[in-house]
Amino acid sequence: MDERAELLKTSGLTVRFFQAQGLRRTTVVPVNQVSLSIGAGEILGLVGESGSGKTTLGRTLAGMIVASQGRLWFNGRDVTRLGRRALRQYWTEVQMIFQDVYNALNPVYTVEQQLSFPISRHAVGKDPDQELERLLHLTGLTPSSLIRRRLPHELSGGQRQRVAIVRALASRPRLLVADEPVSMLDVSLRAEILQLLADLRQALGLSLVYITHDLPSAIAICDRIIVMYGGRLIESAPAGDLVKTARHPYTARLLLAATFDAMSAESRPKPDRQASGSILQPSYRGCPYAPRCPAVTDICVETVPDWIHVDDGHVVACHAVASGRLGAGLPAREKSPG
Amino acid sequence: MTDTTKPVLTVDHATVVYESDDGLACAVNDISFTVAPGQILGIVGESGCGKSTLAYAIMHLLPANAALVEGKIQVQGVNVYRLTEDELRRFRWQHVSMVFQSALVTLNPVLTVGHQFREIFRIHAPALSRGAVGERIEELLELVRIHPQHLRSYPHELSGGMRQRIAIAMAIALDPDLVIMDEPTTALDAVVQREILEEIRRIQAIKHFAVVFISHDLRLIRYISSAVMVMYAGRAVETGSADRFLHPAAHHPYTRGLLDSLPEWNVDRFQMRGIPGSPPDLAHPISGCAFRPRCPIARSECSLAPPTLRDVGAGKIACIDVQSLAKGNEAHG
Amino acid sequence: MRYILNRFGFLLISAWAAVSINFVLPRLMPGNPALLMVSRYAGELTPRALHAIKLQFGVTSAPLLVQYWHYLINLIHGRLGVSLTYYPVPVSRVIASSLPWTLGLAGTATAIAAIAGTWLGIFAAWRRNRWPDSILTTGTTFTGAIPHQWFGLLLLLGLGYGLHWFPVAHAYSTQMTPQWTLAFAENVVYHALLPAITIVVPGLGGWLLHMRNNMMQTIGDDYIVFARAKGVSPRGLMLQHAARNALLPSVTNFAMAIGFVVGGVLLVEVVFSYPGVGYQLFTAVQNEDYPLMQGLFLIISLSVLMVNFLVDLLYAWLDPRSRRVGVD
Amino acid sequence: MANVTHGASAGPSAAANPPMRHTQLAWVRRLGKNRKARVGLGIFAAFVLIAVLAPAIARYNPGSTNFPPLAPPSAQHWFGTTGLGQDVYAQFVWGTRSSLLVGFGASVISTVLAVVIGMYPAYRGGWLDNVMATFTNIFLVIPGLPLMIVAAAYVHQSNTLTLMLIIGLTGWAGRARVLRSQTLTLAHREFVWAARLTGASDWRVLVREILPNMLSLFVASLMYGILGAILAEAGLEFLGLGNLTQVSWGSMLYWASNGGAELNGAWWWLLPGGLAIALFGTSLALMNFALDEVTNPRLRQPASRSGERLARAWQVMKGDIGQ
Repeated sequence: MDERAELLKTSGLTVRFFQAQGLRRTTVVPVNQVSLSIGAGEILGLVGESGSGKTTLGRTLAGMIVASQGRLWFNGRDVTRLGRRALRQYWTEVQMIFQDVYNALNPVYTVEQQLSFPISRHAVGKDPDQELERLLHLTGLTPSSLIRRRLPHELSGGQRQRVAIVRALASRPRLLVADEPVSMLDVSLRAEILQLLADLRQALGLSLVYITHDLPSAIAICDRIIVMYGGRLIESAPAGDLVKTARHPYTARLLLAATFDAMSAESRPKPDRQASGSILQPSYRGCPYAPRCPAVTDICVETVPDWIHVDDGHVVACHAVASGRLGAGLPAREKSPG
Repeated sequence: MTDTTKPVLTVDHATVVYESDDGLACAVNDISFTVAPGQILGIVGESGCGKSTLAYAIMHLLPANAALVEGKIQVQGVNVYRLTEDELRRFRWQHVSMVFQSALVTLNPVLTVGHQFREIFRIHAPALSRGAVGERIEELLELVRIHPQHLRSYPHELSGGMRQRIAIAMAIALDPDLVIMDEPTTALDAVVQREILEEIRRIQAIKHFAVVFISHDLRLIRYISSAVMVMYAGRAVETGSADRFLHPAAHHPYTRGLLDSLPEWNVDRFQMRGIPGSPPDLAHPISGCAFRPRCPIARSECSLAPPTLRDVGAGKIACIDVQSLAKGNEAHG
Repeated sequence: MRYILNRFGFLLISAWAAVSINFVLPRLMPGNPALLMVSRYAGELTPRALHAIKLQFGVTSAPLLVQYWHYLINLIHGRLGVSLTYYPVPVSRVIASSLPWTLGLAGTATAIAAIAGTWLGIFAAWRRNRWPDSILTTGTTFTGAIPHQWFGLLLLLGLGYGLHWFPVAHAYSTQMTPQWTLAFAENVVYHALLPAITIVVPGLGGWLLHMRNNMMQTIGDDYIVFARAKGVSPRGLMLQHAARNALLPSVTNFAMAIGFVVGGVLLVEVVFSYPGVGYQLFTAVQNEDYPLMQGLFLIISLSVLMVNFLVDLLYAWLDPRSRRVGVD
Repeated sequence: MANVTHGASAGPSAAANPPMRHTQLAWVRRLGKNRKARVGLGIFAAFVLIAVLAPAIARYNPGSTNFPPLAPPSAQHWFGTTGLGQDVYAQFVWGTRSSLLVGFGASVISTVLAVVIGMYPAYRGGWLDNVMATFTNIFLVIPGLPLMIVAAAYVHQSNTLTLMLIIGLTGWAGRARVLRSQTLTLAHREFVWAARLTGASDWRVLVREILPNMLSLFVASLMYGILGAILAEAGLEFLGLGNLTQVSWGSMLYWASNGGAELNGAWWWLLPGGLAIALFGTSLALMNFALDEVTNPRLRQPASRSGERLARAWQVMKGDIGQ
């Protein structure tokens, strides 16, 4: 579709955590063999439920977590095994927007104090005050003279997130990783923050990774969407295509849940009868969705499915699709909401 | 047994204030409504609009820094604020129970699920034998499709969806007339959220209890409810049947904004819009209509007095300009 | 299992640390006090005993590592040297005769303080911000700051020498001989009462305030509201639902509390001439009996480490959640 | 550094020293209204005043043995005299000075250690944190007073400085653990990560982002340090391991006990030293308690409803906003 220059690329990225629970100690793999790339100026959606590893993946991309395995290239440079100093340089090139807007700002500083350091540090050769003013206006934080003096607890959730966005923009990043940036905000405020992020791409030529469990919002603002389940990527497609021709049973399920359409019996997943987490263990060998997949067969629990190219820029990892048991165009849409 | 004509829940001019470091705030302001037996009433609004406070007020479970200062709340004709502490303990759960936002924080982390389940019967049906209680619990778990083996589990060993199913089973353990559900699916993922909603609908169809379903998400509300109340800054700004929110109708500007905020299917994309401005600050109320700073059709008269609910077709709207809202909508077709 | 091994590993490491501190301290101090001691006892001790002490305190030309090695070997065989005060009784024998007294006194008094304090803490939280709570919290804020030795002396002055209600020293009457009879047991308990009160009263406050604040923290949790909605009685809420959760931080607090307890017990033993390890430590300090002092320090430390190890296991058993997460 | 130049209200000086200016440190203001804090601070200030003014208010030389021994309190000797004929009041006043000195000194030493060993490694994480956490836990479980006793016994006659060092160097572990766990929770807060991602150095993040958010804990740590140090000093003095040539609350108890004050019923000799420790300790504990109360809203929740009061307040408010 579009030929963007590649900004970030990973290959076989894997993160392992250990977990000591009670008297047992277990290892989990929240990010498992992830290979993806992000183009310059692209908005990539990373969609999955909690526990799918999307947050861990996002933080690994931002350099906050060091991968246990695999490679991560940013702008052609391998950043997987950077030293502390070089890592700090990388941090300023990639910025995070966090989900928890109540912890996103230091509670003891005013907006201006929060922002003065990153701005004066990165606005080389510019008047930091003008730069601050410019960014406040860019993110719709007006009247800026009033906002500057506010403490975080005097701001609304939406305003806090905007301040966090200004702080991220201050270091002039190439890539913004937004981890559920609106899920703690009211429905009525979400659209504007998302729109702001989308607009910033246009205005500043940023790349954006939008991490969410809310598929519709990802479809609304992303160029391309990657669906994640159990630490693995399972489907990747241009946002428009995904809606029409979702192939993976889990993606189809996500779409159904989002549209409030009636559910057919065959696409209904098995309820989660066991505590989640077993699919995250290193000993698990099969497709992560197999325990809940309505189209599960023997092979699904034995081997991880390979990527299948189904369309232009659309790939899926599913045994059922590979064997032709699941066709395209699933599910049939009956009515549109709203 | 249950009188099908008398309402299960009557909320009559209820006003709840609470005290915080910022001062006094009125979280529920002069709200009245009734819920008929077997009816599902959805209450929708942004965070801080007072919808959860209202739920806690109905349960007579307000925290110590909050109180119902005006009005009356009756469940099955009984004023819950006239009961003694002891009577109230027996009345709650027997007649009105509640499902909270997240079962992870409402189930005691150091007691097993079974222990917390049996406790209900130990308190409300002490005469029931241990075996009979066990059977009853298994029946309930069957209903929410949880294997009885999980009675031995601790809450943290179960997934979010399972915990919420268990919370629902606990809520209907004594066959209450009314179940308050305060954002019961908000903490869950889209897929699980959808499953739980269907579960609630299915069980409600079997058991016929009335539900007050609270959410910030109008999509859920109109999916599950038969009637809807929209709250803003502690007040009801619109009420009506769920149909009104699915099909073109006259709406309060705030409701209109909420409807517009839902991701909307358009050609091959979802589209989203929002309501500009910030949610109201209950500790620093403004005069007149609380929505006017964000309202596209606000006029100077809006600051005079808060508008009251007035009839508009099948619903009620609290807006100074009800007539033109109704007309405007007719013009829209 | 892994957790037990982990805690056991920590027990070993900390025991090794205590042992090493014991080795390093006399060699670290300026002016070599051990040398002074050796010269002072030169006439009184046999040359062999003197040589052993020289070895023990590093007054030799042997390399430090060799000294350390010999020190460890001696420890493993339970050879802690010979007490100078009770010469020629070995240190291990002195400890063996005094340790039971301390364990008995400190164990009972601590258990009473912990249990009573915790219960009072629950009670204060239940009646929070009313007069019983105010009295308990302000009262124990004061008692918690009382130095043990002072309180012991006051009790002695008033109830011992003044009113003659209680014996003023020792663990049992000097005219009795230790034996397994009821009369002797009574006598022991009678002698232990004042020391025990002296340990319990200042210790109570810490447990009470800690439990009270934990309870208050817990009472705000959602599951308490949920349990209340279910119809759990106020009493059940406090005891079944809140107290159990609030108890967990109290258990972890034990590691910090026990240091205070041990310090208090030592001072109380000195005040009441109670023949436990604390009193022996005091005697050793006064007589500059370094071998005894070191042996006592080691045994006190190891006992505390052991208790902490057991408390850790108790915690893991009490809290089904206790978990840690990290990058592998 | 920040170099923001505009407007009168927010010049560079304000940016350099921000926290105290703003309402987020509301706990400082709420502390002023808290009764426990006021009482605690009052007692505390009184003791500090006594320590500072000791030469002016002591009336007699504390070491002078020129007075009749074991005299009960009188107009000449407010607190009576010791078995050696010293003025107990003079001893109390001068003892306050040296006890507070040891308390503050040792607390500063141990708090610095607690911060360095507890906070920095926790923020850095990795092997350094593992090693330091284990080190802290070891020090935590090795009983403090016996360790101090052994150390002090080797030192022989301690002076004030060695006493401070012995107490300070052995008494940091508990607070290091508390500071560590708080640092751990803060270090993974979003705003701390955000600051790191903007390129702030480790020390900048620690000092500017984390420390201001645990100021109350830091103050509490300092106060616990003082209380612990004074009790430890009293313990060591009581065992004859302190600096017995200098009068302090602890040495007063030592001499009272050695001189048989309890035997002779000389309560006036016994009372002041211990009571001073208990009162001073209470003042610290009260301030700490108040600090807990104002920083943790859950400790302020009342047991009973305040329905009627709220109803009255509501009527007033309704009148105000004209509804």
